[in-house]
Amino acid sequence: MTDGILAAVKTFAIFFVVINIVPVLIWMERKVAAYIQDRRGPNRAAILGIRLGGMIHSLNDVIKLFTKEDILPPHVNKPMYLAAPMIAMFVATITMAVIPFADPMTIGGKKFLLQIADLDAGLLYVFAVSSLGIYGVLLAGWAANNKFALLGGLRASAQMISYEISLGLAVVGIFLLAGSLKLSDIVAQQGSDLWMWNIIRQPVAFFIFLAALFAETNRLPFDLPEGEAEIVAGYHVEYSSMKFALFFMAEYAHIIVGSCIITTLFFGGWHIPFISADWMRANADLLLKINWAGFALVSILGGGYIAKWFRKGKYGDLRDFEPLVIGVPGILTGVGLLGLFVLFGDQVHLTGLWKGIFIAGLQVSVFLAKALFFCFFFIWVRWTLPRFRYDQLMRLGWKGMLPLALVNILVTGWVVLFGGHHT
Amino acid sequence: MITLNHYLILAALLFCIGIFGVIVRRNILIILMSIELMLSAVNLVFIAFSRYLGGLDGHVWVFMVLTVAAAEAAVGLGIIVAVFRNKETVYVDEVKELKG
Amino acid sequence: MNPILFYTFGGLAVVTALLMVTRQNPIASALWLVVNFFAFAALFALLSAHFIAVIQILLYAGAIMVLFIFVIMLLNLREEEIKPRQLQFSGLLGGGLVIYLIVLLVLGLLKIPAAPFEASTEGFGYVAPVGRLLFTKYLIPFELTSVLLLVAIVGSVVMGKRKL
Amino acid sequence: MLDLIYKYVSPQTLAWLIVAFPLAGALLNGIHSLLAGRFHFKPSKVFTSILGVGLPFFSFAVTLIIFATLIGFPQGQEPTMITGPLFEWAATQGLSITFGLKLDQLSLVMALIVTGVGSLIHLYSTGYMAHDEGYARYFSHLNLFLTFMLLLVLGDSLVLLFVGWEGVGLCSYLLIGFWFEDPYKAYCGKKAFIVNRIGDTGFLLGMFLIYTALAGADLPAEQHQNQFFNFEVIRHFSAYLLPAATPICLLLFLGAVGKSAQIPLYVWLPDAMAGPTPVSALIHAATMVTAGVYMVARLSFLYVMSPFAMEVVAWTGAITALFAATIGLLQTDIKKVLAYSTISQLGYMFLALGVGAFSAGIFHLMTHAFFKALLFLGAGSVIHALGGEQDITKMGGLKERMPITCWTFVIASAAIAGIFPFAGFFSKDAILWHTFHGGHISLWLIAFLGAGLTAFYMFRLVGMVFFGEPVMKAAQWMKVHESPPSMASVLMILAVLSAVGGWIGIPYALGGGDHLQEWLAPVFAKTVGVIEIGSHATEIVMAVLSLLWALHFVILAWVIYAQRKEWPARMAGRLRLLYRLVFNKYWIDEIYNFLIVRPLIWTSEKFLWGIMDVRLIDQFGVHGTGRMMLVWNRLVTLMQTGVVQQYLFFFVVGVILIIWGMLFK
Repeated sequence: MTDGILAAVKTFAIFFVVINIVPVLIWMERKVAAYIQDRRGPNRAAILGIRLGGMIHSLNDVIKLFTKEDILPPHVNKPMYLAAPMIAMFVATITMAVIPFADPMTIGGKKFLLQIADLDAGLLYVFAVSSLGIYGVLLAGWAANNKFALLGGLRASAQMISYEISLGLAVVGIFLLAGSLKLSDIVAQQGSDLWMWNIIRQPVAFFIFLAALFAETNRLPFDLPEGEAEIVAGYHVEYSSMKFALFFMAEYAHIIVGSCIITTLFFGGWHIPFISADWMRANADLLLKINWAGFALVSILGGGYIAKWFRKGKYGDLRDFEPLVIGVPGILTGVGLLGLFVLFGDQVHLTGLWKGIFIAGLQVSVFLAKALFFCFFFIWVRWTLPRFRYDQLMRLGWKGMLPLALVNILVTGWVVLFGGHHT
Repeated sequence: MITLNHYLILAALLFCIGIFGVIVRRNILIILMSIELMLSAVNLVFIAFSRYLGGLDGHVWVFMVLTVAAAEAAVGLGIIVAVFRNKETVYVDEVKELKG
Repeated sequence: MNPILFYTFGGLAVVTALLMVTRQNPIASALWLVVNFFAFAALFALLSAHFIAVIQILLYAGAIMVLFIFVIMLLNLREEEIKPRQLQFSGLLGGGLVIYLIVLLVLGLLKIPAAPFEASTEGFGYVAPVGRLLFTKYLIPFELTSVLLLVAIVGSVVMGKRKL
Repeated sequence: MLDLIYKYVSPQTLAWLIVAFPLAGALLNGIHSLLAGRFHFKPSKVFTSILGVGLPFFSFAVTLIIFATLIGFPQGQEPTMITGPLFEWAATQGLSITFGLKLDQLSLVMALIVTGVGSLIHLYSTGYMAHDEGYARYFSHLNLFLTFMLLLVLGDSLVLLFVGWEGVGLCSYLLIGFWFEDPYKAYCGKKAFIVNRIGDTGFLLGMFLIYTALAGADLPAEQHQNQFFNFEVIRHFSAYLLPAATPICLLLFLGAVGKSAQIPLYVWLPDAMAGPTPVSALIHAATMVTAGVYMVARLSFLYVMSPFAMEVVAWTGAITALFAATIGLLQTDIKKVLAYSTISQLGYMFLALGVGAFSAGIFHLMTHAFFKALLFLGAGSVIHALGGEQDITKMGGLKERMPITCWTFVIASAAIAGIFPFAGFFSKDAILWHTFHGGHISLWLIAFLGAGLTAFYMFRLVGMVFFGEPVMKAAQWMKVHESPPSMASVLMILAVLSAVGGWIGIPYALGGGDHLQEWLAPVFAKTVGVIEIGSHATEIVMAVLSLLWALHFVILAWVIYAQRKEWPARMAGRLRLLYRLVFNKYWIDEIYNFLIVRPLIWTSEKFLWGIMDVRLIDQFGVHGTGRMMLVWNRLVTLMQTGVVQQYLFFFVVGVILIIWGMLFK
């Protein structure tokens, strides 16, 4: 029974994290796009003059989408029209179930996984679920009863079927090396040694996987299902308000999930390069101190940097005080932390549960940092590369990546067979 | 308590529903889907017996069945598309070219 | 072996199967079949066949059914029109026959003494043991399936081409 | 020398080479000939000659090596070499047939004759057939014949013997009908084949009888290993064949009668003269026709178990000897005379076998091979010289134009007539002596009379062909020429053999060592009346008597046909009826024609073809099957509606029935 509750808590926590990263990603997308295009990006929406660099815009969007009129066009196939966005969002988030965020904690002699389910066929589960992602798009396109939507849906399904093969074949090399489909095993096999990470050992697989993942998430340069210049907005052209929001969120959820998977498969998961989990456990106090002091220093310096922006009369209203509102509490926090560190730094000893939580927190942070970098990478690519033509897309998928993935499997197989990497 | 018999009866039910679909429906796609349903019902029997007997051979055979199902779907859909291209129909009672 | 889970998913499987064969709209049929396959996967998982459960979803729900829906969309099929009268009769006959078959089968299966499951061993149904079996005892059938797949690929390509 | 050879090859391999060489020749020449026909080029004569003649000579050389090896065996040790089975040829539950060779004294003597005389005739053929279209085909057939003949004599089982037996029959057919454009010659080939089949039926039945007798007897399996046709096995278990010995021997002898042209199946041999003359010499005089003799000698242990069968063999041989000799008296075709002479001589061999003098029979077989080959080749030389003329009444005085042919022919004739010291004297004398000594006085009388007639018709032939005045026109006379060296040399070699070939069998009575008899003795079963050595005086008297008897006929023939040419016509006029009877060969062919051939053809055409085949088989069998198919087809097509669902419907009905059966049985 406790297991059930624990699983529910974990599920909720992870879902919560994903849902909350989505607005951040949206903000990130806008900002990155703006800087790549040499402009400022969103900076109008504010709460009491606090704009948080435009992050309030995302909040605004959320409120807008929630409160918008929910239109149900008369010509649609109602049950499927309604089901499609739910499927999309559902599928996008459940992949997170098998992603290991940190080393298993041991609480009271009991193992506590920072992962909802450590499936034996975890990697297969990832593919099984990601292959279901097509349904949302396909149904949305079909149920809308609109030729642009249908074209978008067909394009999406063809594209996803095609790239799913490369996606799957790319990682065959990885589980040949790991000897397991369990994601925790794959992470453990990579370890904290940078040279054992799959990005080093399977670079070809990484690039294939990355490209296929772009196609799976329907992101540029593979966003043909929603190519607005050609088919208006593709499969979700008939959707509005929260139903559209679900598609929108699903896309970003996909990005997050994809980043997490890449991190897990190729970048050692929650491992910190050259610092093993055992070492971390042994030197938890030192790490805590470094973090403590570091965080305090960063807070002071960051707060000071932001507070320096304050200039009276810039806007002539509340917005003038924004740097102070953000910067001063930062400085104060930093000073407080530093003071605490000087006073009690020597006396702090992490033990038992606290130690576990600290280590896990550290690992989760590392994991999230890596994942967020890939989220950024997704956005970066989107605003850098142009869109493929449909035939180019298919040629790349079937004639380029698929054979390459097969060759990669072959070479990896040889290496495993003759290189003595048997597990 | 759930015994092997429960699973067998369930599989029999599902299999018969599949048969029903094949016999009654005119749409060849649905017939094909019903066949997939029948195959899955058989798989259920395999798995149930495998669990009952404690060996993994049933799993292997399910694996084979799945392969066959995939091949069948690919070829079957290819045929359907070809037939539709020529006859503009997917209803089996309108495709009787093999009549003796 | 949780009875609640079994009856839930078993019932779901039967209901969705029935819905699948009775829907007029082929897309609806296909979607109900997808749900049905999820129920199957759950039943497999109940029987500790996790690998097969995942494969069931990956292959059936993720690949085969997508193909079906894709084809239905490609052919732009709408709801099936009501059958001609004599076909209705034959459908009725077939339905009766199948119901009779079900009755017979259930009767027959009820006659068999109940066979309870034993506790499953650790690692039962994992990928590695199944894979090991595939590459040792069933190596030749396994390799032959590759031939089957090749034949299927060639066959579908040939049929898909308008002109060779 | 031998050691040097056996350093590199085993005796077994050598034994196989004996058969393999001619086979290679046959295949290569056959392919050569076929390719030539297919791609329209002229077959290379040089290639054909080198292969076709060289390979038989190699085979002969190998046989000689093995012969030398066996001769060198120490005393008391039986010089038998059985090569291990090359492969298992056929295997069933109760029967296993292996492909192996058996080289013992008997088969080796036969192999020497076959390869030796055969090689010489091959050589001769290069001259005789030089201008023929089917040169390559001819040598291919001839080599194939050698292969089968060697298989026949060397095979270690009855089945292998039968293979060779049929194989030589096939080659005989091919070579008799070699000039198949001529319908008569093709007919002759067919006749030989069919008559032989009658005998073969008996042979097969005999084999089956042996199998049933042995397989039904519950013998220890490790001793026979199901190889019921192996000679060793048959010999080892011959006691089990005792109850069936008489039918087996008679049936097998029927085969021998067919193959060796004895009464009543001799009719094919005279017609076999339609083939090229070297073929007649090789197949229809020296080798193939003696296969029956070889077979009976090989199975001597069986024959001695059935006195009745021995009687039959002896009487058949004796009557054939006399009967054929009388026909030979009046023939005018040079080859026909020799053909009947062959039949007659084969009769002598069977007589010898029948009275239990197996080695005497083989001895005569050997000498006969030498002089009869020589006679035929001489006749061939004459025919060659005269441009195809075969009628002896149109010849005469050829001594002048072709001396070598003439004198070698005379030597051969003397040999066959039994003139001392030529080969035939010893062998024929051995037969006569054994017949007499075995107490078969009436047989001896017949044989003695036949021997006289032999001398008569042979010298009639010599006289009419080579002596006296030439009857042909001068222009033609000038064209007659001696044969080319390739032919003449063969004639001379054979003449030497005919002259001295009998010396290895000089009996003790005449101061010889009877080497052949000694050499062959272990192979043969002992007959009931064992010949004692001791009454040398009687033997010498008999020999002198037969010599005088033969000489008397020689001189008679000489006088009549070389000096007084009008006498025969006068004699014919006086004994008109008898003359016509003998001249027309007792109308045997006509009788057969009337009694067997015509009824058979009538039955085939009217009944088997007209009623059985057309009415019954065609109507009910062939067309009936088709009609039945149509009827069924109509019924079955009713079920094929093309609606898959109906099929499944019926399928479900079937399943329901099965479950019903399982539930409520």
